[in-house]
Amino acid sequence: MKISKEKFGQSFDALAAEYQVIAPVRDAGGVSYKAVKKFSEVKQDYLNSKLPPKSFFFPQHEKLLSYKKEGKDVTVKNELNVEKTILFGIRPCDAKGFLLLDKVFKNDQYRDPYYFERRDNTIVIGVACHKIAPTCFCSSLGLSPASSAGSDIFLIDLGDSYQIEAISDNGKFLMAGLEGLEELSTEEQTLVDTIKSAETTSKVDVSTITTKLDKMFDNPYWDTLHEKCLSCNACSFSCPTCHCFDISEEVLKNEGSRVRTWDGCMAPLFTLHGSGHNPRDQKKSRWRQRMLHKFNYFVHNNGDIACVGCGRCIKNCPVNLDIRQTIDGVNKAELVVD
Amino acid sequence: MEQNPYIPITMKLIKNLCETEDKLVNTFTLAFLNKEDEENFKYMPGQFAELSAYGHGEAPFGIATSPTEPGIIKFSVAKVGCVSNALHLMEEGTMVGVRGPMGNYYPLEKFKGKNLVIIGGGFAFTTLRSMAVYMLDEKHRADYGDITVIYGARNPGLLLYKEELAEWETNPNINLITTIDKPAEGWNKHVGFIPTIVGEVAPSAVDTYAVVCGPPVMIKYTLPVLEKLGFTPEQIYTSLEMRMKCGLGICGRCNIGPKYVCKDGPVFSMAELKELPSEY
Amino acid sequence: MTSIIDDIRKTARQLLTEEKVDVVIGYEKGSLPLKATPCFVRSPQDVDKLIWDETCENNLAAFVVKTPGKKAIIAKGCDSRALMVLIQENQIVRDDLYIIGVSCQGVIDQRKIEAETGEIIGATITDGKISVQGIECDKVFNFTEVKDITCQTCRYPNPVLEDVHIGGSIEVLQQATLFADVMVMENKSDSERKAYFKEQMGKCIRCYACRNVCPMCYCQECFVDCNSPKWLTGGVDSAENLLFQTGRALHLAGRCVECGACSRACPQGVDIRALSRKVNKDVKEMYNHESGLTEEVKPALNVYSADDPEAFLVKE
Amino acid sequence: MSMGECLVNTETKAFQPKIVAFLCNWCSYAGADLAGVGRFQYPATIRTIRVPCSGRINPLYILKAMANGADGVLISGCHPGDCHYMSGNYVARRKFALIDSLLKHVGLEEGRVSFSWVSAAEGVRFAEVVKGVTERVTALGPNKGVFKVEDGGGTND
Repeated sequence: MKISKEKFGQSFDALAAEYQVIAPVRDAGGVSYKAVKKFSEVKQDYLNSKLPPKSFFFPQHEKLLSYKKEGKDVTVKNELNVEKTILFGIRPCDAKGFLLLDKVFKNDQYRDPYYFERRDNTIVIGVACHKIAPTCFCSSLGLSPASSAGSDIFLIDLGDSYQIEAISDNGKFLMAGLEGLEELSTEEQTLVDTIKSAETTSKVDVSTITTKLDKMFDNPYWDTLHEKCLSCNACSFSCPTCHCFDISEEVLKNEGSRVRTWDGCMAPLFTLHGSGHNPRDQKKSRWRQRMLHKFNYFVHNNGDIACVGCGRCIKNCPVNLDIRQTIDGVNKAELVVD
Repeated sequence: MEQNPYIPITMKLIKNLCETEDKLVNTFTLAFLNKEDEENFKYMPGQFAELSAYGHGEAPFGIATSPTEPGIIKFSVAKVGCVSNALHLMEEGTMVGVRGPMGNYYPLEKFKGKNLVIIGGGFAFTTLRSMAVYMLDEKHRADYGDITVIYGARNPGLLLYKEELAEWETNPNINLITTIDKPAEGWNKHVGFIPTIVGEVAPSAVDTYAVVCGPPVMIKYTLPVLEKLGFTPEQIYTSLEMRMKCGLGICGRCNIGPKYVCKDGPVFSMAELKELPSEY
Repeated sequence: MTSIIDDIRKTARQLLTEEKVDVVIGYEKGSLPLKATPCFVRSPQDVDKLIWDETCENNLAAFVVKTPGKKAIIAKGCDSRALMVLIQENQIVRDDLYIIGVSCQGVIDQRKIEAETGEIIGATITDGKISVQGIECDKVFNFTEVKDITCQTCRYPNPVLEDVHIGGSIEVLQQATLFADVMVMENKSDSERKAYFKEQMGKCIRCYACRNVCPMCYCQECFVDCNSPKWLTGGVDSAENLLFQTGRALHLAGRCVECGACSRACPQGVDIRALSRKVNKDVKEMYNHESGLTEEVKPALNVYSADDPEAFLVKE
Repeated sequence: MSMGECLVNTETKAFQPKIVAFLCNWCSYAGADLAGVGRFQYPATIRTIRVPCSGRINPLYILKAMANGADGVLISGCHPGDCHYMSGNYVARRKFALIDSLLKHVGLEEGRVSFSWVSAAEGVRFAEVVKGVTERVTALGPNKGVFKVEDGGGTND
């Protein structure tokens, strides 16, 4: 099915009254996802946002609870407030990132209510990529510039209209309310097929990386890989699947709150014990952790590689430590037999 | 709404007791405010909880009491950081937050019908105390064979739970061996490092499990002694420490390989640890 | 350029072959167009990786403190100033360091190119012309058009401290007014400046790339990581980000060598330089000090004079 | 919190600024003391933090005070030449000049942060300084400055 952008825009504007609608907009130095009221505000032609949209489910800084101390007493208040939201214009890599984060924030014992309250109250409208950046490598990770995994509704831009497809029940529900759905013409169908068959130019081979990494914890490959790394968190903070966080207290006088903030495994303080012992005190072990977590541990725990090939970490690394080269390096590394 | 695992229950600090002569370890006794909280807080020896000192933060500590001691839970905590400092200074009667119980526990089902050797060093004795008390309970004592506790500290003043230890000395249901690193005045029990004493006591490995908790260096030198005595890695358990924040297996810092110490641990057998990278 | 690269490689090969150093810290070609990446060469066979051009944007002095052993480093003017400050502050042992000085024309600011061409797919540099194939369009730039803003006003393109110099030296640009960029900012109204910094700080995600890339930021425990006292929360609002950036700029007062690495490293394009440039201007005007030029002149905040300006005092 | 606070009249609606005063132990703190002993009137707006020397003042003290909602900051040490530690205030003076200039540059209002030298004998002058600082901060109104953390995300520590 397809829908003209005009009709779609009308429905979009109507939905914006009911939902908080987040969409890509142009701002200083790039494209970011921001709350919009009108379809006309939405940036149409963009590669991808500078930062991943994970922050709408997992904000960089969020209050978990607040409290007030009076004498020896304390009253604690849950700070979980959620709005019904539509995330519009999500790229396939980021939508897949949501599916991976779902696996993190829910495990065999716990379910993170802050993440899932937002997740459950959000409809994701994905849009296929038309342009492919040189740092994109999603085709190597089971995705493509037009894969719909993780979206509730998936759109392909056809110029004046969108090819529209409902992926989930939520998507079907929303799509049922849309007016002006039409069938695709033959030419349009051909265009859709072309877009769907597109692949990223940059590729890596991750077919055997998980099993290879099983045997690589003590490999000398890690000895030099990390040297130029600065231990900043530019990669982690711009990654759609990185999810590590810190919990800390913000308090003034007798009132305060407990907040969680993004944290990252690149910082040495991340694992520092109270005793002073630090299991990952070396850059080497932290880089190894980053690779192993994404390409090995995550696979063992959740059945999937925790990388979606969005390329943001490549683009943002101040020293050009390219994860694609690291993957190649792992593939080429000689196993040490002991 | 579903239960929010980030929201602590409120408990009252009813006793803040200094345990050691260096004044670095205090035992906090916390009382449940209502029956409902207590019923929801079902725990087993070896589990831990996140203790909140509101205004300072939250930190994970092993539970030192046994589920056979109703109404309260205790933590013995060394003063090392911002949360533990605040707890040490806290007046009795203050409300604190507790999230938990978290993590796995000592495999008490597996231990049934077996002898136990419990080896502890310094203030890492907390969850071991929990286990010993649990097994000594009249409802459970018959489930286990001989219980030997080997507990050491640098000097007599640093041993935790001194009154309880004195009681165990005369209790026929438990064989307590205490040791200190160097001879001290008035000390007539063992003198020597834990590994040496374990070698001297030489518990039989037949039908026996060993549980070892203590500083890394103690564990490192005790393991070979146990091996020599015939303990297999499957027969040796330990409880690990890691920096933790969420306690739910999400925040990502306490992992050893694919395992999260907060959720999949803190109790591991040596056999399990051998399968994991040595990053702890 | 080619002869400079050959000379760098030759020098590096000689140093490694004669075992004068354990490692040569230099640049190799990066994985992205117009991007060089730091490299650590440990054997003479690998010296051919080393390159030198307008893409060598990192300040390699940042790696010196943490790299053990005897090392050689390729140093531009700003890198050498950073090394000078590090030596003054006793962070590096001069005898363990061999400085291969190279005069620098300036480095490319990729953001300027991408603003016109979109993501860069491919690029070549020949004779001061940069031909870029972009995702939006292709374009040929003159190097001067896309030179990093820091390099445009650079007054020390030639290394101030070196053991060997490679290539020619570069004529220093004579500027009618120093710190013209800061003056533009100063001449704006209070509310304009406030709005500008609020917008800039709003972009910061506190990844600390700026801090970690800075050769002068070597504190064992940075104030942002300190948990007692806790100067900062993990919050990312523009007020706290400004506290971080201002605190950092003040800690760099009289030490910042104006390499601009912080601004180039920022994934969010925050104008971090605007703060340090202001401090540098004040230091120059009030105390006539520029950091890292000679070993003898002590950093501005380590010394004082009886008649230092005190116009800032209250009038009562 | 220190002295002063109990004197704040919460009944009147008039804005009473809170000003954090970092005073050096040897001169300005003694000057404040003298102002008290001599009963020289000055507004009860300052919360004093005694520091060993003005040279001990870290720029972060000032920034953090602003972040945590102080309406103003006053910093005072010995007059140049009178430092108990010989040169602490000379070194501090260089820092202060840079701090003052940078804070204005990033948009903090003039008068929020004040620097002064007050000796142990200058009780009257101390009162004058506090009066002046209070007037200027009162005129500026509550701290909505560039460093004020809006969501109350400050920290006690």
